[in-house]
Amino acid sequence: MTQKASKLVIVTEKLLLKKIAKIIDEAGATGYTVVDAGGKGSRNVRSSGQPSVGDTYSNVKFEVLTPNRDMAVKIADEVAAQFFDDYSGISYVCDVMEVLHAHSF
Amino acid sequence: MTQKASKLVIVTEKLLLKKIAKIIDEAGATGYTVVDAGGKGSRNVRSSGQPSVGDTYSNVKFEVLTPNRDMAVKIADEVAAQFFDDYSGISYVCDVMEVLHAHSF
Amino acid sequence: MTQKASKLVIVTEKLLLKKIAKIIDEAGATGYTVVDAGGKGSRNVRSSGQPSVGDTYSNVKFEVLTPNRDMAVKIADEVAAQFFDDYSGISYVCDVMEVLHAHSF
Amino acid sequence: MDFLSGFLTRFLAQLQSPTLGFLIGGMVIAAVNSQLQIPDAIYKFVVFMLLMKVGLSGGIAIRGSNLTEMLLPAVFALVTGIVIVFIGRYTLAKLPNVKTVDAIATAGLFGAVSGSTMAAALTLLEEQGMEYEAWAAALYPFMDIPALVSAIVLASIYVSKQKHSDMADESLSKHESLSKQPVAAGDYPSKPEYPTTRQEYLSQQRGSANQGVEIWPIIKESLQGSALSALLLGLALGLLTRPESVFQSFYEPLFRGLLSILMLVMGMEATARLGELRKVAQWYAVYAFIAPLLHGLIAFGLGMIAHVVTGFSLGGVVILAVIASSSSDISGPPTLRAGIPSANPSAYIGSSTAVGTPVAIALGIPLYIGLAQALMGG
Amino acid sequence: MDFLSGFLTRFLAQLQSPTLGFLIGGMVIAAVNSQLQIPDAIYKFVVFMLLMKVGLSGGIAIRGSNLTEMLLPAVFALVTGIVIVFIGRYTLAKLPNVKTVDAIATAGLFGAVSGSTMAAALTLLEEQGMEYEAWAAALYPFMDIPALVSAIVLASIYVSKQKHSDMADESLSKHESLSKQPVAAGDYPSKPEYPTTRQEYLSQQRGSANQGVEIWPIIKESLQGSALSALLLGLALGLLTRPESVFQSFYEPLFRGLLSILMLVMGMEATARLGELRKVAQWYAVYAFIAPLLHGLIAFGLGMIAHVVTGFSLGGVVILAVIASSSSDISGPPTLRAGIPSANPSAYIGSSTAVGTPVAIALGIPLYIGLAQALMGG
Amino acid sequence: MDFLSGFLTRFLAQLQSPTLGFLIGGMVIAAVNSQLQIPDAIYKFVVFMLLMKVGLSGGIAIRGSNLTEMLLPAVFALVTGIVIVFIGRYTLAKLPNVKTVDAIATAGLFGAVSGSTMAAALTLLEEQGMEYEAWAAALYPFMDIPALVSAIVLASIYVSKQKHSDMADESLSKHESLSKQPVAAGDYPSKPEYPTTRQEYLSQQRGSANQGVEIWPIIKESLQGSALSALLLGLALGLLTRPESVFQSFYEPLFRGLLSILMLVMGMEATARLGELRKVAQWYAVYAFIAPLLHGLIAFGLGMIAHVVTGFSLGGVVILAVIASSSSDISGPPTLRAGIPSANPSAYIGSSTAVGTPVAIALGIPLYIGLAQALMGG
Ligand SMILES: Nc1ncnc2c1ncn2[C@@H]1O[C@H](COP(=O)(O)O)[C@@H](O)[C@H]1O
Ligand SMILES: Nc1ncnc2c1ncn2[C@@H]1O[C@H](COP(=O)(O)O)[C@@H](O)[C@H]1O
Ligand SMILES: Nc1ncnc2c1ncn2[C@@H]1O[C@H](COP(=O)(O)O)[C@@H](O)[C@H]1O
Ligand code: NA
Ligand code: NA
Ligand code: NA
Repeated sequence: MTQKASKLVIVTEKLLLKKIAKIIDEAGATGYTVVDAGGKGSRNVRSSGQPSVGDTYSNVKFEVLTPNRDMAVKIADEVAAQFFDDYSGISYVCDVMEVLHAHSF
Repeated sequence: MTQKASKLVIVTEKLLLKKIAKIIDEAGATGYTVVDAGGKGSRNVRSSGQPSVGDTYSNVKFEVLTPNRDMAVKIADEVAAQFFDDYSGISYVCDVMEVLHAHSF
Repeated sequence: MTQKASKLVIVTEKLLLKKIAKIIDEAGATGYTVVDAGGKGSRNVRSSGQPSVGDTYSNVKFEVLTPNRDMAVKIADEVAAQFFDDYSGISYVCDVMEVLHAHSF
Repeated sequence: MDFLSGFLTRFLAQLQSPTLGFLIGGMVIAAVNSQLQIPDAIYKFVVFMLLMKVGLSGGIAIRGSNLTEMLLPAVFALVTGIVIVFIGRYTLAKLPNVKTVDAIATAGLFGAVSGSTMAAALTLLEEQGMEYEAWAAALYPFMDIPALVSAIVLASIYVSKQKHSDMADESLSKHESLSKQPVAAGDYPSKPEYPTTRQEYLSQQRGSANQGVEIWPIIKESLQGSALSALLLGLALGLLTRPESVFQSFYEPLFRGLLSILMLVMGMEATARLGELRKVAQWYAVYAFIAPLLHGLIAFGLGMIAHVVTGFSLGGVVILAVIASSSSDISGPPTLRAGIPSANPSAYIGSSTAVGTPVAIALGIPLYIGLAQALMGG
Repeated sequence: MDFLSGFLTRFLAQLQSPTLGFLIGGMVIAAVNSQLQIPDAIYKFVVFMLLMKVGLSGGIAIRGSNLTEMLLPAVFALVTGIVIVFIGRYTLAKLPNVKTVDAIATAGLFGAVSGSTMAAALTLLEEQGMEYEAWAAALYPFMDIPALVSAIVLASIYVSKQKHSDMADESLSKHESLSKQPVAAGDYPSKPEYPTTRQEYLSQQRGSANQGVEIWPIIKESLQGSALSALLLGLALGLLTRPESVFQSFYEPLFRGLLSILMLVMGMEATARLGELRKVAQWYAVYAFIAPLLHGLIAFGLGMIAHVVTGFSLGGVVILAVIASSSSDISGPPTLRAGIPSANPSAYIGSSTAVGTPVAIALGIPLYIGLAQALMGG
Repeated sequence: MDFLSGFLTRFLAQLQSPTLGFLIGGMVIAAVNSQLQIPDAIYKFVVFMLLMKVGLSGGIAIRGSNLTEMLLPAVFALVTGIVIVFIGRYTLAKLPNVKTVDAIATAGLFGAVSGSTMAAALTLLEEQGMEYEAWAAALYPFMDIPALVSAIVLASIYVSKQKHSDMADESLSKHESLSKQPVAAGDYPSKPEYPTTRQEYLSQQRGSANQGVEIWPIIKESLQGSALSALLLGLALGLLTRPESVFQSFYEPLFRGLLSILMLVMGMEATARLGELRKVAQWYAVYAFIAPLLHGLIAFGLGMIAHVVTGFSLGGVVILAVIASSSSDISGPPTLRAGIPSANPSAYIGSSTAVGTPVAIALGIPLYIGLAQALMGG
């Protein structure tokens, strides 16, 4: 009834939102979920001139359920290759996931 | 010392926030956490007339720690039965979780 | 190529944001990700006088990838010891994580 | 001829009104993919301010006036709201590739009222020096709520009839007792990957859907919506307290400026929703273009009856026509989403936001003002 | 009798003031579950604008004035702030079902000052044409900070005394050396499911809690809070620069309108927090009703001494009474939450927001203005 | 001497202008760690309002004017924008510990324009009663876009040259064919923990990086940025519609006040970004202090040529100098981040926000106004 899946998580700069969404789409994932996030890492680059004294976070966190680990790794590799030399970011995968209900999976 | 738990994740339209919270409460979960989320899926329905040109997300993501997988599935089934015919949404469960500290679990 | 990791999640009152970030830093974690969250638990304390009729959440959710389970537990213990007597909060750990790409891990 | 040329002159002049200019500016700016955003908090606040101002000025002015005058226009508002839904039910819903529930929901949204469009009309009326009854804005709920209620009731009746016939089919084929395979029913897409427990819930739900629709919860939800709440709060404060000082120092002077910002947002939004409209049958675009003008003319006609019978002002007639012409942008969509969950929001929100609202503002308002001025001149 | 009837007439008139109207409107709208929301960004900005305006006008006016006049009222503000906390400590805290730390925190919040309530009073004073010293708003920190500091210090002393006696108990029973089971101590609920390492941290923490309370960090945190920061920034800019142009074109004309919005939010908030108040002992509701009026009268009395001795204006006396009557809504709660972490915020925020603030605005302000007018007339 | 003393007097007077006062106030308030925040939604809206106002007033005024006058100043704006980038490329980039791409990006940001700084200058010009051409604000894009384009082109040429020489090195040493170990190349830090597939992507990317830079996408992105969009939308609405009523009732009266809030944010931001500046070479601080003044003087000189040749007003000369002096705060950073991804944003945003902008506002604007007044007096 339910289906095993991998969950890929990518945390990176908000600026890259649309570009990463495109990579995910093109990799054939059925969808993704994105939330605004703050954070600290080794680079900690704030990529916009937007006031840091304001109240908004400048990272985004993507979560993508993929039917298998390979697709997750493929997306992560593509994102890292295109962006992680120059932008802040981290990606990780969580393997044991079961999709209970979805409109397309 | 710590306790095994399942984590149920439900991503769906913001409009359903209160109704889903009620289902979770009634299923006997000790609590839930909710964040604003954006996303794309197969339906991609925006359920409100709220400007999409604005800066807000129109989904919410619920995370519910449940003492066992059954409660998680029960909540997910109830939510899917009531809403997923007509509303966007996905639900999945992540089994290996250990609750370290909680006021009630 | 990729590296196993634990993911520690802490959901607690927004008021504690900076203090918890400091504990995480001092424990030697390479970073953390934080999102605004709402939620309900057994205490359900709103810690600020900020309008609850407004549209903001009053919790934060931290996610910390740690190279091993011990560091995660150490951070969680420290946070619980310092704050969970007096503040709302929950912490849990998810063991099977693989970091695919990171600037420092 | 004279009438037409006079109307056209006025119409072209209106295109230079800042209200319309900002609307079109917003459409263009979104079309060229500008990064410009009006933050959501500002949008919500602007809407609040406009409806509060409309409410307050109404409330202040009503204080001394004779509200029995309001009776006939209020009845006409109510009638228009219901008639609009039935028109949609028996035109749009009959067109090819149009699903009935989607059509009913769309008609409900077009019957309901947009506070922003009404605010734009009030500004233009003032610019033209055209007088109207202080309580005219209070006609809003009399059209808004009946339209939403009618749409939800019609849709429920339709859906429950559908289910009856589906069930009949099912028991006929006796599939249910023979197989545990879920059966796709009615408009619902089949989703065989769902665990079986789900199906039980679904049947349960279907069973209970046959009962009548409760109307009071729909009315309550409409009144609790942020738009109507702000308007009614303003009306109450205008009636019961003495808010003249704060009204004149704050709500009144900021009105036009805030309206210009709202028009910008609505323009941007219209372009952004165009894609959604494209996903549904083309008939929605046709309906969304014609309906606002037609609805406005119907209301204009009824308003003229009130003009003749009870002396309802021509400015008031224009307002009645504009609220008929407008389609709800704030409270309507969530109410319909909850009330007719099986309807596709892309259909009704797309129709209303991408086409209906721009048409109501850019063509409807000048049309009714032009008509009224021509009648006054005549 | 004359005084009383005059007072009542004025009091009823005040109920029609838009300030109060919006407060009550907000309470009603939240009670009927309206979806209306004032976005958080707007709320924060409104508070900033109001305190900036109060600060700027104070700063501009102070420039030429003799600040030694401020000495006595400032001392009285400070005294009132501390007295309020001690009153709470020896009344509310002694009542049944009231935990001592909760009571101290509540008294601290009631001693601290609400910029919004003060802004409402300044508007009403201006409406009544009652004069007051330009620097009166600068009394705010002189009451606010001492109240918060006193509460935090009192609570720390209490908590550390409790711990001493607990420890004595514990070593008496020698449980600690015999068992690894954690022992619930003091007010802390027992949570045996916590891993053992936690208990070590806890003991560590308890050990260190015995030391004295540092006062400077509390003062610093108060001054850094967004409300006091905005007020002091405004004062400084008013004193040191020439902001008259921007003040008159922006901060001053928007003041009343923004205040009306803030009152709406505070009304909505009062209703929303009622539930929290219900969760704690009923004595909080009693305290929250009586305390604002009592605190205001104490300050009014002290202010009258300054009136007689140094010619402090009656308008100034009203302001002193109002800031005493008010309870902090913006900076106070987080300061107390950090300073007295073991106190239950539902108790103090519920008391203050759901009852204390509405009472201070709706009853307190008219009461003190009425008193002052009666004294002027006399 | 006279000139200097006159300048100094004026300069000290400017320090009391509210514009500067709020800037410094913001710096102080952030330095003392105040919790005061201007919500992001408000910040974005304020920027929109200011640029809309500047655009609208420009558009309204341009209607009747002879735009050929604009030609020479526009050419000078364009030249200044490009010259600034080359100055940075051949001074800052040559300094020790300064990476070339970082320096080019910094110069690009300083060549680009800040709408906020321009708005501050317009206010001060009006306070001083100094006239300027209505279209002067329209010079903005003529300097902004060429500066960003030049910087991105220069950086791309530099990076692709670097890569060529790296590749030559690599093939020389023939490491690639011998080992699967990834090789750290150019400015990129080595990250051996990445899975091998990554390396393939990287090589692919490097291969394609050699091609020429496309200029149109950069121009398009600049024009789509929220700052330029708002300005151009305002200009278009001012030109094509009749927004006088809404301009005079809304955009114009709120301008000064909103500017004061923006200055506050920029001051807070300057302090907050100081830490970032500290992380990069000290030469950035030196550059960020000198460059705005130098750039302004260059533009002032060019502007004087236009003054003599075509009668460009001295007020207009000041505006040209100020936009040269300013560095982009809203649209520039994301454009550069996307266009020169390998440049460190801490270098350019830190330089611009923490030092460049305060210098341009606090020293630059008074300097150019002082110069112009001295020249007028002469
Ligand atoms: N150990 C970690 N745990 C959780 N999130 C992290 C961690 N390290 C980095 N991040 C997230 O990844 C973003 C980019 O990291 P970096 O590229 O190292 O600056 C940070 O802003 C964090 O949000
Ligand atoms: N493969 C996926 N991975 C992560 N989130 C998803 C995925 N598919 C759908 N979602 C989320 O679920 C929501 C509803 O999906 P749907 O009902 O398919 O439109 C989307 O808006 C996404 O936020
Ligand atoms: N069972 C749960 N599942 C997910 N989140 C929870 C759960 N219990 C508590 N939380 C989160 O932890 C916060 C604090 O919980 P508590 O201290 O129990 O009030 C809540 O506001 C929720 O966001
Ligand atoms: Na309508
Ligand atoms: Na007080
Ligand atoms: Na520049």
